[in-house]
Amino acid sequence: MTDPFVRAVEAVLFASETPLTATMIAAYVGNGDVRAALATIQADHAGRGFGLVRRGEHWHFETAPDLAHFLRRDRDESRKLSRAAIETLAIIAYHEPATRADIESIRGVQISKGTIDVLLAAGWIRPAGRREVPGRPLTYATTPAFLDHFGLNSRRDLPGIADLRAAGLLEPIDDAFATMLESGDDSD
Amino acid sequence: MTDPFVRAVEAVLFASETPLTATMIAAYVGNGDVRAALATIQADHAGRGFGLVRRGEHWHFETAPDLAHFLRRDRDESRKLSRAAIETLAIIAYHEPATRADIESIRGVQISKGTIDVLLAAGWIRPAGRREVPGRPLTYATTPAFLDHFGLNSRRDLPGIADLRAAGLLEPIDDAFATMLESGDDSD
Amino acid sequence: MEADAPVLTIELDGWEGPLDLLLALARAQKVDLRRISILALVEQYLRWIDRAAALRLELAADWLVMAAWLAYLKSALLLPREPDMDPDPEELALRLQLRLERLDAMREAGARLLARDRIGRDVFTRGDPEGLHVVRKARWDASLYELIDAYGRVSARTRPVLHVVRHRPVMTLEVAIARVEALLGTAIDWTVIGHFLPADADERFRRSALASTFLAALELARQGRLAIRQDAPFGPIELRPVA
Repeated sequence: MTDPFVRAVEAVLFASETPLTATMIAAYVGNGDVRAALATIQADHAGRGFGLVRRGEHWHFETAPDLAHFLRRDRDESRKLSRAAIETLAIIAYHEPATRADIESIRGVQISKGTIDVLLAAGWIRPAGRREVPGRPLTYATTPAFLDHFGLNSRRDLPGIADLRAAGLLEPIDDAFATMLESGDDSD
Repeated sequence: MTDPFVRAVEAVLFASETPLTATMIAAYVGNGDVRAALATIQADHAGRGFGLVRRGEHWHFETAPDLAHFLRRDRDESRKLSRAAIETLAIIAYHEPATRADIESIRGVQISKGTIDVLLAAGWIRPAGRREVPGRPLTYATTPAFLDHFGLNSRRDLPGIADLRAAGLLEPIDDAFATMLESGDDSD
Repeated sequence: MEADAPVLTIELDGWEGPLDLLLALARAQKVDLRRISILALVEQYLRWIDRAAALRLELAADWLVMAAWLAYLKSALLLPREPDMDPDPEELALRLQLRLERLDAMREAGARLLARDRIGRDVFTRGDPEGLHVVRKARWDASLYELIDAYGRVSARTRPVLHVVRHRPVMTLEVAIARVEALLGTAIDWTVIGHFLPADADERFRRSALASTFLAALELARQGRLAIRQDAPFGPIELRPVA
């Protein structure tokens, strides 16, 4: 069992929301040699996961500085790409290098800065130099990480327009609807 | 110098703002025997001004109870619980899961909405699913924070719970009555 | 028993309902709750209610319901017991006693719970923890299918749309005029317009031919080369050469 006075000083320091001076500690624990107690506590905790630290006249406990990296951890969060992001990525993949204006003209809608940022952060696209036209717009291209993620050996593995059409992926809704109507109407 | 893994566990617990389970600690410190480290830390701090305690599955450092008089702050006493809240909390803790009707049948009065709210807001009780009886009433149970706050290792440590159970005081009156009738008419 | 019954101040706010008062009265008997006298308890409760009534205090319904129930219980307990009395008054008394025991047990438990070393009152956690931090790293997820599906969607949305009108069999007006002129030569009397249409053509071609032939007939009538008649609305249309 530790000395009762040392225990009291230790508890007061532990529970305090702010660093304390020896005088402040004495106000809690009453008569006794606070400085000697502080020295004892400091020695007792040397080499442990946390210790007593002196800053000017104030004392407080803190975790050992060399263990700071344990106090944070990374957490992977799986998140779905937004529709705008996946479309933008697809356009860059099929048309690279592509400028923002290229993407917008193909998508038919403006894209936000955030959409490009998400793809850059995901590591799937990279800036690929400027195009030598007025305004010198930045172009984007896909990265090896992109090929990796989607299991592609090269961009040539992406299905072409003809493949997409054969797979029914190129049919806008009203075209598909019309096809259905015609085939039902006159089967000659 | 303490074992590096023990130091890391100690630092994480010391830095945490909330009690941690062994699994949560492992997420910070990586591979190692967290439980063994916890036991070591607990032993190392025995008899000091503060120590490691286990509450349910959660662990945290707290000051030694016998030092309360050095640390007690009167402002915390202002948050007094109403008698209704204390009894409601006790009923939920000793009977969990308990419905509002369970509480009312023991207390003999209707329970006001505010009483449950106070206990929910304190984080001591939580909704614990519905009971499959007509009306499907919501049940309540205690939380890990309840164990924490009242310094309980588990619900088995609730004061007097074993005696109350043995005396049949935790079963509904109808059940108790049926038991009595079966055991013969020895009503003294 | 009555002599040492405590003087309870009539104070409605003081009791959380009849059961609360009953428990206070029972505890005042200073015996184990399992050995309390239910009759004495009932007496005390009824006396309390009487005093409240004498003081013209407003009593909530549940107090009066309890009073009525206890009055019934009292008379049932005092009367010579009939074996088939339902419900059995002894059982009712026992139930009341069980309820009081349960309320008492929970009140006691609550008090003991609150007397424990509580965080923030008796024991304290660290006052100024550094805190643990979770660094969230987004891991974006998308499949190859989603990628090519997206490209298909974009392409379909913005590809120039080309409208192709499919070939349909039609008879032009010129062809119809030539046919009607030729066939009029062979007809002498009124002839139904259907005779001027090509035989064994498919239905859609016949409908086109009918429209064109009718227009041809109108044109030739305008030129004074044939006459058209229709005896009734929707009746057969007949043509005849003008001599």
